[in-house]
Amino acid sequence: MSDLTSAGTAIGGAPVGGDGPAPETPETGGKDHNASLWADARRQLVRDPVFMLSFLYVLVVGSMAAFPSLWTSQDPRACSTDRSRIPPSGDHPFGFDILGCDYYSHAIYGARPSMIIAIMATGAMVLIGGGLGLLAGYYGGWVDTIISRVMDIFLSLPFLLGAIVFLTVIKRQNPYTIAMVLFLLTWPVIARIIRGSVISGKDLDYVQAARAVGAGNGRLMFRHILPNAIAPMLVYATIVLGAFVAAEATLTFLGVGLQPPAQSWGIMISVHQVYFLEDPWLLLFPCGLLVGTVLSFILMGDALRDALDPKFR
Amino acid sequence: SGGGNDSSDDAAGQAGGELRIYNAEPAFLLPSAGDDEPSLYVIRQLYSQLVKYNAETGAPENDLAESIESTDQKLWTIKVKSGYTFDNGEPVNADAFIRAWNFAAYSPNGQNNGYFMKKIAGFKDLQSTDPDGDGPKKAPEPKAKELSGLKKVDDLTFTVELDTPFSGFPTTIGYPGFSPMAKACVDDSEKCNETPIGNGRYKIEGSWQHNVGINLVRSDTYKGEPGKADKLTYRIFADVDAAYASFQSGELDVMYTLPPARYKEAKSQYGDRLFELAGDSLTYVGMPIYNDAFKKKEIRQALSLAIDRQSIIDAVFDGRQAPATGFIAPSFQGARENVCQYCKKDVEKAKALLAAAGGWPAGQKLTLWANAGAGHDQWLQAVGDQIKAALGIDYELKVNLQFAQYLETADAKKFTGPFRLGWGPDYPYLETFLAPLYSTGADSNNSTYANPEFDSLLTQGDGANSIDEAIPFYQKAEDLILEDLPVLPMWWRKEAAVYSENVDKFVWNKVSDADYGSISLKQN
Amino acid sequence: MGRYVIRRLLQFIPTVLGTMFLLHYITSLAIQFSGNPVRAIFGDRTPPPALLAAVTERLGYGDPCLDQKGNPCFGLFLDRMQKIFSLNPDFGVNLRLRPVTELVSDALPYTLKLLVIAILFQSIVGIAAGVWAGLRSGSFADNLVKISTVFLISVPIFVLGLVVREFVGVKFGNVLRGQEWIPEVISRGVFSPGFKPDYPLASLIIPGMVLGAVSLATTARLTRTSIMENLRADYVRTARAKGLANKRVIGVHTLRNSLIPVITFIGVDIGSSMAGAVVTETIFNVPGIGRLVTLAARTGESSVVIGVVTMLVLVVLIANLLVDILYAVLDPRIRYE
Amino acid sequence: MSTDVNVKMDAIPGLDPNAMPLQVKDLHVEFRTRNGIAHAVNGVSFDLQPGETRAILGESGCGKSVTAQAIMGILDTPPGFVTGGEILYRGVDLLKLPEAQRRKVRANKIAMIFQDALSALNPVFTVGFQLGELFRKHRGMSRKDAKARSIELLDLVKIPAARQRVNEYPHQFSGGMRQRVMIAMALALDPEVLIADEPTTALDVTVQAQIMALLAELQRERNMSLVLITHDMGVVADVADRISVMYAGRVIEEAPVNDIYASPAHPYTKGLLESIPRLDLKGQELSAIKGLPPVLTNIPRGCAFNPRCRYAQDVCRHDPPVPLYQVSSARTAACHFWKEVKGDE
Amino acid sequence: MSDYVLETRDLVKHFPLSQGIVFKKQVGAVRAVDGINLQLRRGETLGIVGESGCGKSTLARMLVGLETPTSGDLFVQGKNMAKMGGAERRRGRRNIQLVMQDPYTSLNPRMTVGDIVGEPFEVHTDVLPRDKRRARVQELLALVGLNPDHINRYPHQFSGGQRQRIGIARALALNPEIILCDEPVSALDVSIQAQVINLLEKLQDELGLSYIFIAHDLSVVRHIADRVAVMYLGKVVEIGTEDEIYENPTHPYTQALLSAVPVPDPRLRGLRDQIVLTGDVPSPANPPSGCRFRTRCWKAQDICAEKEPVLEPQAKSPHPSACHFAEVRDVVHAAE
Ligand SMILES: Nc1ncnc2c1ncn2[C@@H]1O[C@H](COP(=O)(O)OP(=O)(O)OP(=O)(O)O)[C@@H](O)[C@H]1O
Ligand SMILES: Nc1ncnc2c1ncn2[C@@H]1O[C@H](COP(=O)(O)OP(=O)(O)OP(=O)(O)O)[C@@H](O)[C@H]1O
Ligand SMILES: [Mg+2]
Ligand SMILES: [Mg+2]
Repeated sequence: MSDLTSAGTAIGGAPVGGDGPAPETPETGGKDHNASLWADARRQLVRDPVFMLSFLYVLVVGSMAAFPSLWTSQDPRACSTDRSRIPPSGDHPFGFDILGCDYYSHAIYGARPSMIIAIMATGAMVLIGGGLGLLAGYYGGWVDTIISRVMDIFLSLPFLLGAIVFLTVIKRQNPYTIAMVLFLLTWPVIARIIRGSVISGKDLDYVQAARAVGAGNGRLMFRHILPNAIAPMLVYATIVLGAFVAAEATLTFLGVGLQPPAQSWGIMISVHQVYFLEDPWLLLFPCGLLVGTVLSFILMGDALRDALDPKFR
Repeated sequence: SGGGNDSSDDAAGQAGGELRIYNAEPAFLLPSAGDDEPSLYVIRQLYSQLVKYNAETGAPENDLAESIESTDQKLWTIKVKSGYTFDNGEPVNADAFIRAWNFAAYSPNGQNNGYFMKKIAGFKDLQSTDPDGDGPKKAPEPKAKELSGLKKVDDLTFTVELDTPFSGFPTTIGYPGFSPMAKACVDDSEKCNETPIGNGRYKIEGSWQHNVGINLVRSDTYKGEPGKADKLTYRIFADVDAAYASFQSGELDVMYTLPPARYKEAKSQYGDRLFELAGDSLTYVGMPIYNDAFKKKEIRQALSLAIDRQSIIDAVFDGRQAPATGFIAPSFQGARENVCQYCKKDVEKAKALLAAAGGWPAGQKLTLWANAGAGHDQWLQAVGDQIKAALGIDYELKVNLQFAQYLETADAKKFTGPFRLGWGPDYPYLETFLAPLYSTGADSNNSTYANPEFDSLLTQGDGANSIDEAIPFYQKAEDLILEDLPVLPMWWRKEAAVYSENVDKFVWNKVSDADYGSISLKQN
Repeated sequence: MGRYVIRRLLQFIPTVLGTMFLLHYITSLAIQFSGNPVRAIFGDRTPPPALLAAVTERLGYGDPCLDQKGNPCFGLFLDRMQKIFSLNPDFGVNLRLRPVTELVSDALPYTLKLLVIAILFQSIVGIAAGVWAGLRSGSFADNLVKISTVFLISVPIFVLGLVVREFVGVKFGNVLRGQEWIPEVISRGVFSPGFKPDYPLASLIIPGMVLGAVSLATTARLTRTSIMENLRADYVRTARAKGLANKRVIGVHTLRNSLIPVITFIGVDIGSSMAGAVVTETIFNVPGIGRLVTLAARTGESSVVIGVVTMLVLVVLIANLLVDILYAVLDPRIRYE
Repeated sequence: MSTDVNVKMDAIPGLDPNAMPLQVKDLHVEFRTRNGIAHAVNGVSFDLQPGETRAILGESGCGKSVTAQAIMGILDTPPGFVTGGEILYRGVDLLKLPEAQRRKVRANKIAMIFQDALSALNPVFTVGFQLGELFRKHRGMSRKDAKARSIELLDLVKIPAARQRVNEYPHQFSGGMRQRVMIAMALALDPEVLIADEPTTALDVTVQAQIMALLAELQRERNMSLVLITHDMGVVADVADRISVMYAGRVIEEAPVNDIYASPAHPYTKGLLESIPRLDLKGQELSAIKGLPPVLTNIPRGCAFNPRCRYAQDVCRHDPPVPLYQVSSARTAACHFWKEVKGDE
Repeated sequence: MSDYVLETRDLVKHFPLSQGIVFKKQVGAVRAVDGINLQLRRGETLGIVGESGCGKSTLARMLVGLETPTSGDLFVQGKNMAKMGGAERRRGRRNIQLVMQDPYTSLNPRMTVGDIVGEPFEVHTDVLPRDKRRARVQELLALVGLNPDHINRYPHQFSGGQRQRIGIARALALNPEIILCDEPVSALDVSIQAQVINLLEKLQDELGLSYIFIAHDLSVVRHIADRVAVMYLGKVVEIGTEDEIYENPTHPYTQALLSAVPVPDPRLRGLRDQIVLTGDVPSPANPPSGCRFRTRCWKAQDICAEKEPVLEPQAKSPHPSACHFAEVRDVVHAAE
């Protein structure tokens, strides 16, 4: 009798050479690592200083958005034109803005709309865009045709132009409408990514195996196909999150974004950009915060991509 | 061409050279249609009118007109100087004016400046009326094609009959909307808009390059005082900041305005070459008197008293505005200083007035309105902050309507709170600051102020025999609104222009602003 | 191949029509909910109603369906389509009575020039940087490219544009302009703070570079990964085994395969570059499409918005088609499908 | 035009035409990965006579391909590094040659065929281009001549309608045809040594037979030496002269072909032979090698095979069987108990 | 009637090839499986061999319900699957389970072994109450020779051979009578392959399973199969007991196939009767007329192009062989 049961115990870490894939299907090698993908990725990310720094920064910004009062006790709306554009000092580390409002507390409170917009738009994009992509990829046929054509239509609208048109029509520029417009114009990208992964995923052997066992569509989609598509989506979502933070500022600059007296980094930047030669700090502080956030998200996405991609190990 | 090298070095400077001018994209170059600043800046060089304004005093002087006379301020007889022609050789005569004014007034032509003809008798008959009021597919033809008030006497003489007497009429017709137009121009107005056929000191070279530039050259056929520079080159910018960058790079000779945020810098950098003049454009905060909350004049007075205009001007505009102390531009004949007792910040008095009026409804926010994208939100926010600080009334801004919708809201009287608007004079006559804005039912009376006493004072002023006689009536009318405050006057724009080292003598007309044709360049 | 192109072209039709309808509906909604855009041309002066009505009629905003909130105005849409797809395409006029086709034909050349510069800049510099970094993964060069590109991506383009205009166009330009020996094309053309009619191409170089900057970063990053992946490909190993020089192994056998995804990206990116032109054109005063459409959207000139965006969408789609064809040229596996 | 024109091998100092075409001595290769150092090749030695066929046998991951790549000098560096040993071509250590000279040896003197012909051919160039490139870069031929030669080559490897097919792309060929193209490419410059890395693994048996027959024919015609890498005991039995069996990056047995099949001297070789289903054993349980191949980052101490070996004793767990035991004049084996293994039939 | 646990009658699968710009029209079909009649007896192993692309996997996929047949019938224990109602069909399907080729790709990397093996119970909830499932999964793991304590491990923590055991355990979960193995060992190393084959044989003995065993490797098939069917281009060309096929092949294709199998014995070198076929397998979208093998056949005559030979015993073939000139030829033992 063969002594097979003992074999399992001999295995510790991830097997390397001996367990390599069959010669006919070399590309499946990466799959080896998939299950522990997240565990592995986490381990690698924790060791990655760039990721940890970015993560920390995002945490800080996140807490500004969630609990601004932790960071400042000043009321950002207590303004007096007498203090217009007074440079930074000890009590007021960012100085005063053009209307004589405390710039530091404005920056703290300004984090919230930026984050709300970015998170809501990304969330909607992931849920709805992802969902449509899943349907299109999974069912194919006319479902795919319809969803793909609609995707084409939204994709062919250049992003900023589309945003300008939509927002000038909507008129009510608050974080929610802006998030909605950003979502409307970008969902096809995620839908495409998911659709692609689903199409390549639905013919994977293990999906077929589950189908052979009799698993239904829901089970196949949510248990087997989707989890595999999540990694590329997550990577993209992080990067998009950063892009949305920046987009809020650009829309404000173009005059279709948030409007004062709302507070956001975009407003801070676009209101004060004209003073950047005279009082550069008025531009530097919000820009620094913004660029830091975008940078952090992008770097996080990058690190995530590297960590999740077996090719880069 | 047009060499001035042989002539002596006179005080007005030498002729010659190319003047590079900042401009925004004009709406129209047709004098009957162009009513915005960028259009007027070009049209004034392309067309000359019956009357021009003295650069220093702003007083009207005959230009194309030989004489403008009336005995009753209602029927005016105008004689045109002979010998003037359009660029295409057509004569500038009585017909040229009648033709132009009819063209402007006939509503199916859709000319913006038709509005200026409305004092002329018969104007109503040129307007198509909509019988059922909700717009059938095609508006019916107006009753008449020509203004009954315009009559040709002879080749160079015509009469203008007004609906009601108006003493300021000769002053108004210096406005470019009253320019004469060539027959060829009226026949094909679209082409004339692209390649104007003018009668002024300059004529167009090529045609209008939209969004890029407009090139003018001195007209050889112009019989009046010729322009100084050989060429006027308008460079078109969509963004003042971008234009200022070009100016700083030496690509422009004149900018008639400055980006607000660069004023201080320009002042220190260009010194003398920064030209400043108290202007005559009013920014005001209108009061929706149709809204219950604003019916009491004490409320309006209290709001006005809560605002420190100078401090806002310093913070937001770098001091580039002059606080309003009355309703008539200080530079206008008949304007008085410091007549507005509610235009200075006085928190105590404001509180007292508010209390007297029964206070502000608790919990209700004051909604401040402005149109989007024009940079009004900053100062409006400061106004709100000050009201909040002084009177404890919290505010919100409603600044997301595009201009069209904003104006429709104004027309429909749907503002729920103070609203920002502006007013620029149509002609250098103080009536322009009163009648259109505050007389009962006037077109631009957005606050729906109605005061019969005010109206009758205006009528008396309009019918007076001379300007000097008219002024006291207008001033009395101003006194009424100074007390009632249908709008809170905020400030008068200060004109600030910069010009380059190439400019020898910079000329600014008190009424028609930068006079490019009179600006001379240094010759080397 | 021909089939492939025809199929792609036919696939455009629903997309273009769909996009046009979307825009038509949005702009109709705008008029229905926020009123007649024509009012704005009279400014602070309230026009006599007759005049307003006359102008409205003339500009094509008189359709009664524009008064009914939510009405998709199919009739108006069909009218428009008929005009657009007739022999003399008519996209209507703007509020100043200029035909939209004319507006676009005036503006498009500037935007296209800007785009070409942007794309050239982004491809040449981006691909060069990407190859440089990809060949030396983990080295200083790699990290430099990695970091500088992320940084480029995270700075909002209008901040970048402003800084470039002030410091490169004005400040540095003024230094150059003080220098006699520098040719004017350089000192007054290239280093000008914005578009200049006297140097219609030179003065677009810097704005084009700003426009290309963001995509440049992505191009560089994409090239880098692509190169890194392809260097490991079996056929690259074959090329080495054939005793070819390193230059050839990389220049011929690696690069062409690596550039396929890059080219796809650049093609797809043309759309967003067009959009980026909105900001760049504003800052550098380029009289192009971006500026045109921004202003039109603000004033609610629906005919302009529809016309311009439709034409842009066409440009984008045609660009995509070209890229697909190029793709097929580069990758024979597609060509013979 | 090219610097590679008219390769003069005599330019390489120390070249001895009488020495063996290929000799590998104690080759070590390691991969420095994030998960640690993988010792892919740990002292591989073998030599090759002119016209000889040397088979290298071993299961997946034992380092066969890496050895071949190290010989060709086309390892992925990083992460792969040759850390020791010599690779002698006619007495010259290739590892010590400057890259430019080494490049001339490739394809000219030592050529290689890869396992997966589809991925080994560049998908974006025609077959003709990829073949012609060799002549153009190494022989300085014109495009036209190179093409003519390419067609000849395709004919040589029995591709029908070579004249048309030379302009086609790899994906337009079937698996067997692609492998023929690879062979043509390897033979283009008349190399003395051909390394074939699992040339038929991806192919059907019928096609495999075609390819093996072709290779044998070409080898015979040109008196070429062949290194045949495979894991198929059957293929080897048909063509090899000598066999090296590899396990965990080492050659654990080296012998003439008949001896190995008749009496393996290493328990691994023996296990391999026994696990092949055989006619005479039909109905019986197959004898399997228990356990798993080692992880290369963590090779067991002593003899790498000891955890799976039924002959293993304490000595196997401590002392690696180095140097190899001389089993007979022409045979070596890396087993302390080779005698027992060999005798234990 | 139900001698057979599984029977197919003229099973056909065509994959449509469509063309067209706007409206797709079918211009042809890949005839992946083109009329196959097979019978599987209880407790028997039927081997299926054939070159790549001949339709083996497609056949297997139809048998387990992953693909709907274009035409033809499938009987499971004498009942026609096509005529069954939904619930009954589901129950019928349970009887046939699949072991896939590649153990590296056929297990969801994100599920634990317990989830994978237990998935059939989640899908067919009526089989086993929830609380018993875990114990059953552990039993199954033990049955296939895995440590039941490893139930919470992930597939990547196992070697190829062990993973294939997981796949087998999953197939066994619903107590099927038939297991379809689509090249279950071709992805495994030689040394591991034997372990899996041994396991399959052991399970058949213990559980009385019937196997359909698809493979490239003719020696493996011979080792495990009782009967063997040889497929070529979507058709069975020869079928018989293992002895009949290996010792007395009568179809030229079978002969060529067998002769091409390398024999691990250098002593036989040069002595074997090797038939090297020329040319490639024709495309299944456009198979040759008449006998499909005729383009590569050395015996081909005019009749082969005109008349399609039927699969039945021929004059010189005691077992069914689809060749006009079927004739026994000993290729395996040529030397002896
Ligand atoms: N580029 C690489 N990076 C890291 N490890 C590598 C690399 N190439 C090969 N290896 C490792 O080196 C070891 C030997 O690999 P090699 O390719 O030589 O195996 P092989 O014997 O050819 O197997 P097969 O039969 O599967 O082709 C394996 O463990 C493999 O994982
Ligand atoms: N979904 C499909 N659409 C179109 N053609 C298909 C599809 N699936 C399989 N085919 C074709 O049907 C034929 C038979 O394929 P199948 O996978 O059954 O072959 P096979 O005998 O299993 O081959 P292998 O030994 O390579 O696994 C092939 O030509 C294949 O290209
Ligand atoms: Mg290998
Ligand atoms: Mg198969």
